[in-house]
Amino acid sequence: MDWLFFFEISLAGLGTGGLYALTGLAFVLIYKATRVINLAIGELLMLGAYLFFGFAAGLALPHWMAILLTLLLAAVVGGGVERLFIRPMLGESPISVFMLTIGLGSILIGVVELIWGPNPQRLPEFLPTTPLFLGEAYLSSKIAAAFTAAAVMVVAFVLVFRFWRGGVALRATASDQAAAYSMGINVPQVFSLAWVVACVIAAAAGMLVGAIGGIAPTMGVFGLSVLVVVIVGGLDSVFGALVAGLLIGLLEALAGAYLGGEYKLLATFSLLVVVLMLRPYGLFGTHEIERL
Amino acid sequence: MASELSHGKPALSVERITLTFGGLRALNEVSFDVVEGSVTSVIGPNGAGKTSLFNAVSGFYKPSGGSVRLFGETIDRVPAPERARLGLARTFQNIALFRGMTVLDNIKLGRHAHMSTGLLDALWYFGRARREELELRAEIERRIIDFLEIDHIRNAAVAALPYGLQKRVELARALAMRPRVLMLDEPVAGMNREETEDMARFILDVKEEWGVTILMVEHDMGMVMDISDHVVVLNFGEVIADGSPRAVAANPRVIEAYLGAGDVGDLRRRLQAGKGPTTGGKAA
Amino acid sequence: QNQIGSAQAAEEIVFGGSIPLTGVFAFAGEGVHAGIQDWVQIVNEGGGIEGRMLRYEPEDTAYKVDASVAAFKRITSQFQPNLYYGDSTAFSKTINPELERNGRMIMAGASFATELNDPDLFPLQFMAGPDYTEMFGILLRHVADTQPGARVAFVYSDTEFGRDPIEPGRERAEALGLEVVETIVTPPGSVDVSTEVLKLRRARPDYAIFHGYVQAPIPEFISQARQMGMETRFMGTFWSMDHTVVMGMGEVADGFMGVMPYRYYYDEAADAPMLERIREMRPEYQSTAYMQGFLTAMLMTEAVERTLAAGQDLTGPNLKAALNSIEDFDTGGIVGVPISLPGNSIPVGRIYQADTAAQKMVPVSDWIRLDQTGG
Amino acid sequence: MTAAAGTLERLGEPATVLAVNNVEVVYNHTVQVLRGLSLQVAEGSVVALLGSNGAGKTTTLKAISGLLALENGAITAGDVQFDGASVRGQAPHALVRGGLFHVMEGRRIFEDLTVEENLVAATYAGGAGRDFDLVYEYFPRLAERRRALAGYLSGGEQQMLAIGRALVAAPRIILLDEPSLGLSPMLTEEIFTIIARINAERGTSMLLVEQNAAMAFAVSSYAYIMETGRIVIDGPVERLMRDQDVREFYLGMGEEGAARSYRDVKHYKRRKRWLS
Amino acid sequence: MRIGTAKESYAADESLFDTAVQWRWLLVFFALLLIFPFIATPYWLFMACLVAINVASATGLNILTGYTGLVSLGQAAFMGVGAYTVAWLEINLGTPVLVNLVAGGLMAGAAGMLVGVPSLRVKGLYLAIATIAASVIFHFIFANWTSVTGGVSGLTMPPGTIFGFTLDEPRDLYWLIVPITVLMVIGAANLFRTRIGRAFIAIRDRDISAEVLGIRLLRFKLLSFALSSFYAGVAGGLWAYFFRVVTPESFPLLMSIFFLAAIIVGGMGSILGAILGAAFMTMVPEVLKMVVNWLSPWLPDAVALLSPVRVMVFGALIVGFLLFEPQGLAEMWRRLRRQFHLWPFKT
Ligand SMILES: Nc1ncnc2c1ncn2[C@@H]1O[C@H](COP(=O)(O)OP(=O)(O)OP(=O)(O)O)[C@@H](O)[C@H]1O
Ligand SMILES: Nc1ncnc2c1ncn2[C@@H]1O[C@H](COP(=O)(O)OP(=O)(O)OP(=O)(O)O)[C@@H](O)[C@H]1O
Ligand SMILES: [Mg+2]
Ligand SMILES: [Mg+2]
Repeated sequence: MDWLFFFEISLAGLGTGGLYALTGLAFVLIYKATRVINLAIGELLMLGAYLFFGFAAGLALPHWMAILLTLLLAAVVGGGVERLFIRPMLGESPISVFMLTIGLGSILIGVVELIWGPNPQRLPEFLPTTPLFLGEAYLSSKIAAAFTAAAVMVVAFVLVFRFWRGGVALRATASDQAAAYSMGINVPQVFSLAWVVACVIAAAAGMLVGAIGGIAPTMGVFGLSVLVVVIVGGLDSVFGALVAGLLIGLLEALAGAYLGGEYKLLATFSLLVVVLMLRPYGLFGTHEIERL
Repeated sequence: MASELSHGKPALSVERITLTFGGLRALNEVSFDVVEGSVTSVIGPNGAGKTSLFNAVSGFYKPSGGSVRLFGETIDRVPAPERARLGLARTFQNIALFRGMTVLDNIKLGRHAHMSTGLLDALWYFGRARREELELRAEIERRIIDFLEIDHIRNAAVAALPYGLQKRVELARALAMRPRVLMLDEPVAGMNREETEDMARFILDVKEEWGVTILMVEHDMGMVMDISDHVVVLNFGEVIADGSPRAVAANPRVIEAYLGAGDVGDLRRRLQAGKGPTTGGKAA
Repeated sequence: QNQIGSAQAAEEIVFGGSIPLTGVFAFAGEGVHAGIQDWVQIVNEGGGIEGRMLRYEPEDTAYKVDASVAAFKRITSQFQPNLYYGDSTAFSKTINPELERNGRMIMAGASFATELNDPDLFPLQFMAGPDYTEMFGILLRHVADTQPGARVAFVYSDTEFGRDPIEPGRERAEALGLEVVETIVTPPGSVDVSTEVLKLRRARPDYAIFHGYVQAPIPEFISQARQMGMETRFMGTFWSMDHTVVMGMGEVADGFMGVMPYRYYYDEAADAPMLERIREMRPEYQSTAYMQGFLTAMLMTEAVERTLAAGQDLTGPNLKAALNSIEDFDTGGIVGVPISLPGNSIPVGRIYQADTAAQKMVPVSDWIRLDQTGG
Repeated sequence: MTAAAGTLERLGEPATVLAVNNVEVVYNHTVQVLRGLSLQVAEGSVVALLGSNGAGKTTTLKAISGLLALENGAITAGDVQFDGASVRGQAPHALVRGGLFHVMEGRRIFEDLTVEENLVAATYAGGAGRDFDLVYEYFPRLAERRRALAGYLSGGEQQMLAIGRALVAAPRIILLDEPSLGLSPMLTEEIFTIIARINAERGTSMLLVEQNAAMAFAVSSYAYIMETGRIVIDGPVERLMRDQDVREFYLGMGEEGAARSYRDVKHYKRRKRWLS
Repeated sequence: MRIGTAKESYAADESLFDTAVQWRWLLVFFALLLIFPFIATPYWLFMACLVAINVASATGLNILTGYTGLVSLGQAAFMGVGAYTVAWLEINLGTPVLVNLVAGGLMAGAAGMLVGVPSLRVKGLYLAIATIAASVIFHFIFANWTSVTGGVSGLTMPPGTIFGFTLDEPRDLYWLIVPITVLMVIGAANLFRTRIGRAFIAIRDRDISAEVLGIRLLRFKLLSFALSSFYAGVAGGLWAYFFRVVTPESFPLLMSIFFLAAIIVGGMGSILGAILGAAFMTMVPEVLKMVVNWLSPWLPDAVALLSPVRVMVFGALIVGFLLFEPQGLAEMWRRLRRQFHLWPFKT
């Protein structure tokens, strides 16, 4: 066994895992507050990447400014989506809302194709490219940077949820909207907030993912892996998204390295099946209370 | 009257049932008999384990000890759906009607376990499936819909019905299950006096005209005391009293744990006198 | 309406197309679309073929087989096309029985799948270039010429497109005395390729050939490999060799090589009047997909011309026979050598290399012609 | 605020905290449920609202607290005034923060939050901050189960939690929808005692919807009885308790004045006078 | 509200179509189906067959998702199982078409049952995602079990023959596909008149109380999965005969999403809904394409320009229906009919 190789592979896997965790966070946030399974998360991520592309490459703004503007615009998009599409669906069945986000994803793809065309593009380099060596082990600096950014954000959110009463408001809203209203919780604001923050996070993830793999209107498929992550972690668990993100990243890397690329998806989805069989609500998800 | 019945054959016997949730012991060696042809009520404070008892009897929860007998046969290994087929029917504390169906379909569903239409019959429909459906329909109309006076809503969607009628539809569905023992979980909760009277009448009629044994959980003491033949009192998962309504109502432990002063007039006088309650907030 | 349609068809020669103008393959579709349009325009401006005008009837397919077939049905029921452009391997295979039954047209498309390069199974189809295996052959020939006994690795995507030439490519490499040290497959749509690069580093190949991608994840691959200090030379096949695609990879693309059956838009070779013409029609850069569409249309109309000249009916077999009769055909410089089409493909190509400083793809080999049967 | 209201009260007629004037409510643009309903709640008083199932009691409360919109219902005519200002156009959460707290039918506690988190959620209504001692003093049982998931509480405990949340919010008026639903006799008494105590000790006004008429009468000073969307009879509790129909249909007393047995009602039916 | 339909008997009340008018319309519809192949162009025949295949599959998904409440994103994969089974049988054994189709359905049904096993514990959207796992795993099998499935390049099969007729063109296949679809739809409609259908709906509305009422949850959930996948399998088999090339990429996740969209747009839990939805969603891209073509004289190169708009419109349709017509096309149809029936007073 080549341990150095194993170590390098694991590092790389954890790197991608960080991005999964970050995107998973955006997903969990929305689910926690609104009980919406947001299948458009991949497309929101793509939109973020394209916005950055538009600012940094199209308008040739300085990178920091492009990043800021991207996050800002993502917030606006998040708020808008919530206001226009999600809020009117209050009280509809989860399946309907779930489908709505699929429709939303399709709309976003169309919009991006209309503006930027269907071809894949490269983002301007804004992450460090000097190689990084941990001992002898190589780690792509981009991945390292992306991982760090992701880790910081995820940890920040774990803390926020532990110590801020807004976390309770979020869960209360998800549990029973009418009752949340009757507690004086500004439900629409909670909704908006969740979507705004989630879209900002997704956009951040999009920039990082785009910096590594380039951007294309189809890059939303990244969301598929994220879906596995949040299911394995538990749909409403921030901590679960973190753990599962890293776990899936690692598993994918190892499967890719030792079995071959065609086994990556198979491995993660098999893990998903196994986890669901053992723990139907993911590793850290809340059990639905079933009483008669 | 109660004493006569207590010598009858038990329709349902609960023997030393124990049920735990994690660390919580919801039922602890609970035993009692439900005499055939009686109305037996289970009362007890909230959280005493009454609904859990129902769930254990109907097979939704698996007790960790003890056994349940239905007409002498033990049914511990019988899964919930099969128990329904054996004649154990029930209603639910929080109405559990199927909101996407009409009243009629909800009632028909009660008969599910007794029907035999298979998949291929169902896909083809004409023939066996149709015959069975039509027979069922006729019987439901004749025996249940007329009896419970719900003919005007038979094609209504249950979700839009007022609470009282929903409870009645639940009863109708339970009756469609061809019950031999009917378990009612708080059948008159949320009803006013008048509606409670209607429900009491249905329950007595079901007992008398259909010969169905009734096991009921209810907090409305007026009704429980009036229509029960036998009362079992649960507290913290244990039977603390078991006997005729009159005996139970006089039992000091029951009064302490469950009934309280039971005198509204007194409460009113106390409050109006502005004395302020002295017992408020006391833990049970 | 139908009557008008058929009346027109008697006059016009219809060129139908199931073109992926949206979806994952849209970038190619757009180029092809423009290329065909331009050639049709050139022919029509020149008075058509024996006085008969060409009429191009494209329809978007979003790169979905059922949509492509639907487009085919609609175009064939409304017009009677003699020429058809299809968008994918699956479509080519699906429509093949229908083509034979219909018997009125020949078809080419965006697919260079090895499977289609079989005149017995696909008698009415062809491709305006080498099939994927032949592309590998050309690349490997070049490698064997420059560095005999070199170690090569194949990196391909886990799709039909990606897997197509891998097995025959391996045989081919061994025949040429090259050592295939690693084959790496990546799942479609994968973003992060760190683990694959690490794997590649262990194999230390002299050359790595990418296949089954357009752009992503090639640049990240190269960039990480460079960071690790790897000296490997990276190569690509047709669909990742477009100028915009390669230059879009940024700095890392410098030195990226690949096989290209056509000249690039900006090639100012003296023997390329047709490129001159294209540049006149479209002052901005046109992709290699454009060249592919353009050349496909050119070959098809050549077949029509030969058929009509021979006084034959425009049937599929006649057209295909005319196509196969093409020998040492001058493409106006789109391909740098005269071409022949004895079977279903044109196994000709050249190795180009990216020069990011000059923002050009520059040839590093001469035109390479594989012998036709050695696919 | 309570103290100020208290002084006002002593100065003369108690002020009206809540006034419902000729309200009509329609669900889904089609089903009319309230048909010109009016009622008042005076500052510091407990007012009962009775009526048979489906009469529209819950709807009335929702119309007041603004939760109607969530169920696709709307006030189509009339007005609700809280503290002199119309509630129409105000968001529900804003009303809550203004001191109007609605304890909804069926408890509606947050099942996957713990008991304590449920109370934390109620701090959004303004009120007492994060000090829940008062709640735990009124309901010691909640203190024992403060870390338990509220979904696993028994019915009575859940009802306590629902009222406990109102206590945290410290509102000026509480709308209580069937607080005794499913509670044991003793707990019912306990809950009503606490309701009376909250009212007495903190001056909180209450509008109480209840099926247990005897209990409701015990704690309130004024009562309204509604049928199919309008008030059919109202008055001070003392007077209503002498009304023959009320005694018969809500208190279950026979004509001769003694409590009637459920065994005897089997085939007995008389129409309510107010419906004829 | 129809005026003047007093039911004479319970049997009349229980029938699918309750008036003579409805029966008449139904007959007209069937007559249209009969003469359609003789008047339609190949394109419309092609579309009709495609619509019919999609209707069959959507009806199956509707049983599972619309009626039983189990969201599945594996419908395309089950179609794939059916298609591969049929293609393999046709190529290797040459068994009769109908046998192959039934085998395809059974195979898919078995696969569906397998996928349904977690449904007892895994609920709601967790289950939906688990079905994605199933489609990933099936895709892997399709792509890598080369000896049976032909690997990534898939299977190319000869046309089916039935009573000596070669099912070559849509014109012939129409007579295979449409009747089978009609039968399957009628079967589904019948199902919901019986105890089995009621049990499905009960599970959708509240599965735990259904159990106490005598419904065996596992059995009926698995039955629903099996039945729905059987429909998908037969539809996949028809698909195979129709396209005659079956590759792993023929049945992508997007196709499963398409079917889910179809039943939502049509109306979940409504037989008519699945029919309307599948037809609508199949035709919309085509109609859009026509619109684009009509526009092309005015908008130069409209095809290339307006194409992304189509992707948007696909999304906008789903979103629009959910926002403005959540009960779907079936409800619109019912409203229309009501108006028609009341106009001026009765028909
Ligand atoms: N599924 C469960 N998981 C954990 N605890 C439970 C569960 N079901 C019931 N309990 C607990 O068991 C105890 C008994 O509950 P049960 O519902 O049987 O009470 P009950 O007597 O019916 O009360 P009520 O009169 O309020 O309906 C309660 O403390 C409750 O919290
Ligand atoms: N969301 C809704 N949509 C349509 N109709 C409704 C809705 N909510 C209530 N209704 C109808 O309005 C009427 C009054 O309902 P409401 O809940 O206000 O009655 P209630 O007096 O509170 O009855 P209960 O004593 O059963 O609680 C009922 O007929 C009910 O069916
Ligand atoms: Mg209970
Ligand atoms: Mg109510």
